[in-house]
Amino acid sequence: MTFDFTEDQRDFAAMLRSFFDAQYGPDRLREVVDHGKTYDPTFWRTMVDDLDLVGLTVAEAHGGSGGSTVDLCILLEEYGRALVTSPLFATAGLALPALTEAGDEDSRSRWLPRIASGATTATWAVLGSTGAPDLTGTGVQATQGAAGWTLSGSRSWVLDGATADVLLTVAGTPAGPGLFLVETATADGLTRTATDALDPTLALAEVAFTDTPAQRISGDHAPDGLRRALALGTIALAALQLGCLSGALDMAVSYAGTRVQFGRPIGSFQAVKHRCADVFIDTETTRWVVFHAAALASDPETGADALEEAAHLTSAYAASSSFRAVANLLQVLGGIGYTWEHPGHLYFKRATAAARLLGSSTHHLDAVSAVIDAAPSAAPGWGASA
Amino acid sequence: MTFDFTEDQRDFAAMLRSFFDAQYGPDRLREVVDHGKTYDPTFWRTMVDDLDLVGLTVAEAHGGSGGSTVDLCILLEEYGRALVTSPLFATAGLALPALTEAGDEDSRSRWLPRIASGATTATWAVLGSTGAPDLTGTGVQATQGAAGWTLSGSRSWVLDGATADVLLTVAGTPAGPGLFLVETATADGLTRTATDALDPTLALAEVAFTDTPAQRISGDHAPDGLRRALALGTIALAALQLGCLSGALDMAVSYAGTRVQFGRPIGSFQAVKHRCADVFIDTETTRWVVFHAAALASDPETGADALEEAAHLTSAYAASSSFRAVANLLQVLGGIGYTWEHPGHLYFKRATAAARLLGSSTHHLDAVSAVIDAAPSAAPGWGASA
Amino acid sequence: MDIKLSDAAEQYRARVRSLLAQELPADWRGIAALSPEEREQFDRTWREFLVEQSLLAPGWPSEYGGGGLDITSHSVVAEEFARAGVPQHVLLTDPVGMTLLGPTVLHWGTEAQKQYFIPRTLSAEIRWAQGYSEPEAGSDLFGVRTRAVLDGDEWVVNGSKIWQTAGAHANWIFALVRTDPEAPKAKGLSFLLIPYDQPGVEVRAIKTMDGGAELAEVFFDNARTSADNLVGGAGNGAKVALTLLGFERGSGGIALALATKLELLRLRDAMRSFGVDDVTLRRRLADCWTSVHVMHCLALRNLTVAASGRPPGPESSISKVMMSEYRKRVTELAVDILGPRALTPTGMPSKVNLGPQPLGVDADSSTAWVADFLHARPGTVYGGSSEIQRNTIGEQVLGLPREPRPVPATKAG
Amino acid sequence: MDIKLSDAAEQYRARVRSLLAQELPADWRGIAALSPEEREQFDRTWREFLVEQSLLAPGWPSEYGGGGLDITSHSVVAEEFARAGVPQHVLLTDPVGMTLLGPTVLHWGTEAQKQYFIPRTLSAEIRWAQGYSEPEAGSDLFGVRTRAVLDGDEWVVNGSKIWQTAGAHANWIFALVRTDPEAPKAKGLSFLLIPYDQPGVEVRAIKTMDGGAELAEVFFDNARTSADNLVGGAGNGAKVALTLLGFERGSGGIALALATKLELLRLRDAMRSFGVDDVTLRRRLADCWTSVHVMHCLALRNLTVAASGRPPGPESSISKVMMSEYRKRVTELAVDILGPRALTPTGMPSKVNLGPQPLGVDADSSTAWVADFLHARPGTVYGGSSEIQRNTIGEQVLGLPREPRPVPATKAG
Repeated sequence: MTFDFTEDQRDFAAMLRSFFDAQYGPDRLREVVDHGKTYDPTFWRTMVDDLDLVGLTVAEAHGGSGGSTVDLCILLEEYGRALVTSPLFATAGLALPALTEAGDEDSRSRWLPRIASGATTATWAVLGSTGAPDLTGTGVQATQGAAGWTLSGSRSWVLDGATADVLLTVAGTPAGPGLFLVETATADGLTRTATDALDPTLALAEVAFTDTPAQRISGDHAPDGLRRALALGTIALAALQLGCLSGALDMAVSYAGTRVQFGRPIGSFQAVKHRCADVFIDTETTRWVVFHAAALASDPETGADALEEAAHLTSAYAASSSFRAVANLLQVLGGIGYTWEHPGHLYFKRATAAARLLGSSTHHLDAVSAVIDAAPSAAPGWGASA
Repeated sequence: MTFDFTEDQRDFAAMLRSFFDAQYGPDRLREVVDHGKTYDPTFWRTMVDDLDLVGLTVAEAHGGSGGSTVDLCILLEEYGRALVTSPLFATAGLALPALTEAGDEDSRSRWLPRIASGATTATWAVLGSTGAPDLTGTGVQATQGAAGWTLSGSRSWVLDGATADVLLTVAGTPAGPGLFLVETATADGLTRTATDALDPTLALAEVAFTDTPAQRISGDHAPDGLRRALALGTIALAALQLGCLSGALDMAVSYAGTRVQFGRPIGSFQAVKHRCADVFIDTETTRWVVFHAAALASDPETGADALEEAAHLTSAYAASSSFRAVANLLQVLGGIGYTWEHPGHLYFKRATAAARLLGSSTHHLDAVSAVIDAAPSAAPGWGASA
Repeated sequence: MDIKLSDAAEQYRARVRSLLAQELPADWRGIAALSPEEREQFDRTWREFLVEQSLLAPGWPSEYGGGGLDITSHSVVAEEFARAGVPQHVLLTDPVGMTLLGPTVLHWGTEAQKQYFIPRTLSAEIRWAQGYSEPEAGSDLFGVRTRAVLDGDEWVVNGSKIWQTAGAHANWIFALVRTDPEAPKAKGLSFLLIPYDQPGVEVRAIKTMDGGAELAEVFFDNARTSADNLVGGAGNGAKVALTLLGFERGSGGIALALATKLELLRLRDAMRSFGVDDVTLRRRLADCWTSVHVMHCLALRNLTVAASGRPPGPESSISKVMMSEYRKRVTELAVDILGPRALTPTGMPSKVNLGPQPLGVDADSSTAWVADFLHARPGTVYGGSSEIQRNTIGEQVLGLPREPRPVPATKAG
Repeated sequence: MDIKLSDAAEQYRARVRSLLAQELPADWRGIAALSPEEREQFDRTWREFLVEQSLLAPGWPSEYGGGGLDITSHSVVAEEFARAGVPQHVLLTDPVGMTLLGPTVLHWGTEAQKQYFIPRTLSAEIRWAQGYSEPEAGSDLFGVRTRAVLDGDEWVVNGSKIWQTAGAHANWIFALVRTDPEAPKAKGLSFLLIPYDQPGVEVRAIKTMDGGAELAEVFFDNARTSADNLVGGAGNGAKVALTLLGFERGSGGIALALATKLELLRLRDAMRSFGVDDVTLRRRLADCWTSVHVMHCLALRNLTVAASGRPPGPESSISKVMMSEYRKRVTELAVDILGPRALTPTGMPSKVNLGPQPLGVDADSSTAWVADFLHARPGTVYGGSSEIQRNTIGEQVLGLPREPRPVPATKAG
């Protein structure tokens, strides 16, 4: 048991930190935020070509680096901290797990190399109309015709839905739900509408399918695979939220240590100091919860149930800890934090948005509640609980 | 509109404060708390004979002082602040409203003078088995026989249930619920068992009825009258809770101003100062909420619906504000506050207990929720909402 | 203890209602339901109507164009306007002029100042911005550095002020400035009125986190104003400023509690519209309703104190803390009710930044709810942060000792 | 990043399990299910068993009677004991001896001190009380006033110590005392071992708010102890004390998280037993379950750091704050689940004060839940209040500036 990062992982994190600091500074962030840009293809190529980030967790056989979920979470923490806007999270955090865990061999062979190379961006349209993840294909129906499968229905709140080259979604069929893939450049009957977003660094879209040609890509292991994939996506999202916490912590502490009011740095006032301490507590605890889940996910022996439970616990905690932290950040920053110019509000919006991207914290808490209901009693006989 | 106390009311409050300070100091409190005494009949006579406190709200025609609910709440704030143990709250806060609002003329003429004179103590066994007030007589059945009514069933958590001379409760009859009165000294088939109580200053009992002779005392106006009576009891309880807040505030501020740590009075530390400020906010807001409800209750034009709504709002708020305040009090007091010797824990226990005596705060919140559901929409047409 | 308004006040309420019924169209749904074009036209005629009826500043003495009403009647006006969904203040700068500057000049000003500034504030010839905060002195009200030096019969002002609500719509600013650099911190301040229209004043809009630009920053570079434009006497600025903050409360509390209740009904309607029916959300809504009731009770109490003529105590910090913390709570509830809809706001935009939306905003406009969610955040910072309010309560009300001051000369600790 | 224990540790776990299975009766339901008489008998043989098996102090070097285990195996022992519902510490004074005094003497003591005190602590010939806090110095650890003056080859001690857990059951106390009144605050302290059995020591039980009397106050009136009984060198008391506080964490974290989880299952069973099924309560239970998971993750992390031999950082303040705030939260949930049953506690009494009840307490004992509710309150005060922990994090971890110190000579501000 060594619940710690390896030397390589520390180096990787440090490299990412300095890369994003150097390449994704305030100016580039401003450009995205002020001009509503979705993402910068040049920067995307840098992330993909120079650092091979999108293929981080893709198997080497498929052209990736064969990294673990722990590696992915290290990446996403730093990526989230830098508030980068790009298809990286949708592609590597959502679509890749779906493809890898629930896709059949053919589709994996076909798509993983393209995605790992950065040539193809992807997303997974996962939310149902109530805002909870839809693994039963309620919102989209798939029909098999002479020319193959077509989809009808719609998905809302699709991350990078307007730009992704490949779009995955679960659709219902008479034989049960399956995972389907749509090539957005060529598909007929596909409408993709970019929507205003609370978080200007997350590009969302409405996607409507009208007899849209699609490939059914889920193999036999799909039902379990989809649950695993959703759990992995949820853990990846928590790593993004962790980035938000990490950024908020540094920003709050740095401001509290330098801003002078009443003749003292405000961080010397207990009210401010204790807020900063709370942000630290939230950040540190979230970090080890996220990486605990990532370590579970990186272990092939972990079953789908255990992974799902970890994902729900992690998500429920990260949603509340990150919101507390960004709220504390804004209170520490005072007036300056409410200006558009200052990046503080971006963390606030990110934390708010992330807590809704893969189901609300109530959704996750209710899932935890079901786990508690199913747990055996501790009381009768000590041997039983061993 | 003058939302303020009259000069007389201020004098009354000041008189009560100095009376309780002088007559119910730490020694007498200790005696009750350390030796599990229910109450001191001598002190009871002082309250009744010298100050006429129990008959405060009884009409002058029935031998009382004809005071208003506002007067009663002034009394109960000070009484609660002093943590007095006596049958005053059960008698004047619970039983008198039930008798006055729901009793028929005969029973009022018979019992109000005895109660006002202090000769007879009374209580209202109001909670049903789930802990919510039972106005439908679910837990106790009344049967009319040749010799009159008898009761069967039981009531838990009856304040002063083991000592009260007269016990009121709502019991079910084939024709609907009615209010019944049991004379405890003479009633057959009555079992009264004093129970250990979380709050050592509140004496609770289990009461079991087995064909217990009882008088049906509710008149025709009983259904509405019982709702009014319960609302009045709930407002009275909130005044008791306000006393808890008021006591906690003074205790916290006085300790914070004098206890020195790290070379400074701890009240100079923001963490402690802000806690005290929060206790002040909770106390002041609760005070005006309680007396707003008391003023409504003192106005004969206030309907049962409006009174009930005010009671639910007041109780929901007082439950949370008083718990916040006593929790803050204990944190300000530090180690000394956890000792039996220090009275701080008595406020903590009182706030905890009071929030359960007439239904949980969830019970009251759900009632508020029903009010919101029934409220007309504000949107269409400004004239409609006028 | 009487919580009912007097018969006179209720009769006045009836008068206001019938006045509104006459003036407003039959299909009136609230100011926020108007289209931008309708709104522009409405605002013009509505402000004229208010001035004519002496309802723009109901509490000012009638000799200066006010309504001459006592505070209770003033409160009734505000309440009925909120209930009808019509604005009491029309221009973005009106709240500053009517609730801050006007009362201050009326209380502290010379007769000449009253004669000059009050009618022009009512006519909107002069539109005010507030100038208290500075970039380096946010919560530290008396740490201002903007300096004014008398040069003949004019003050010459250098420095800057920040966080002016509607500051870009104003043409005058009242500013707390340091006129005596030798005096101790709070003693060297004065309250100065400065016109925008001169080369030494520059106004820059501040874009805020919600994407709007209602706030401004004002820079003074040898800006000049007449020596006559100092209010309350040189060195008296701290006292004037504190009175001014006291004016913020009193007459508007009951109307605000009502507006906050109407907002909750809109939130309930939003739940219905979205088909959201969750026990936890319902209880949180009920808890908010409870808080609104608390604020209503506090407002009644504050009105009583104000009507009695007693000076506002630091207890008014309670209302500030309660309301600003409440606005965070209720808007967090709103975005939780929105659920995923909060991610992609759609529908009617919000109409105001500093409080509940007026009547006429669609219940299912996620755009408006999300805007409210963002607008609520700075509430615990501006106008004295929650920390400052708690210090005030702790020290001025409860008498708890202050913190040790840092040793000024050398670096402390 | 590997969150699984090594094969060796898992094999050791299997050994502990089979040892427990052999030792415990087949119908074992947990220590708390025993009657007082059964308990008394069990405790006697169980402590002997633990000493024999070197499981009373698994981490101490075997040369002094410890188990010689690494911290991971030690953690496994604690976890399996919690799972089986058997105590790791038997006497009320054992936690102080095993987790505080023992490690301190082993780390800082002379060979003679180790030889003398360690075996006697294991045999319970010496039973320890902790002597840090004083009536006038609660949170201010280094503000202690109890003084010790060397008189020949003995220290003469005057003053008092307070809040000794199980203090009336001890016969020695280790105390932080001022041995150099001239030195600055923290520099003049020393760590001294003092026997009870002398006229100069008086022990008084403190009755606590739950009605129990587990705490004590110890008074020294010219109490004497050998000059040899000073640990870690004169003037080194602050350093010794801080190391000691560090010993509190590490090996027990995972077991504590497990015990906390078992407590939640008992609370779930209580809901079932009471027929309480409310969505809000269920979600609060789930939220607690989430917190327990957080504490489990933190414990794994702390174990890794401890196993690596790195010194415990002030990050351990996190665990303290989390756990003490959690205990308030979970016990408030428990009394809300009890509803009116909290008013009149009935059923089996609670067995421990400082944490979740061991296995065997009836789920529907409202007496035990209410006791836990009361026991949770001081958690955010003793062992360094939540305020002190947040100061520590703010200043020592985040590097935020300290508060200005009061001017010592005259009354400040």
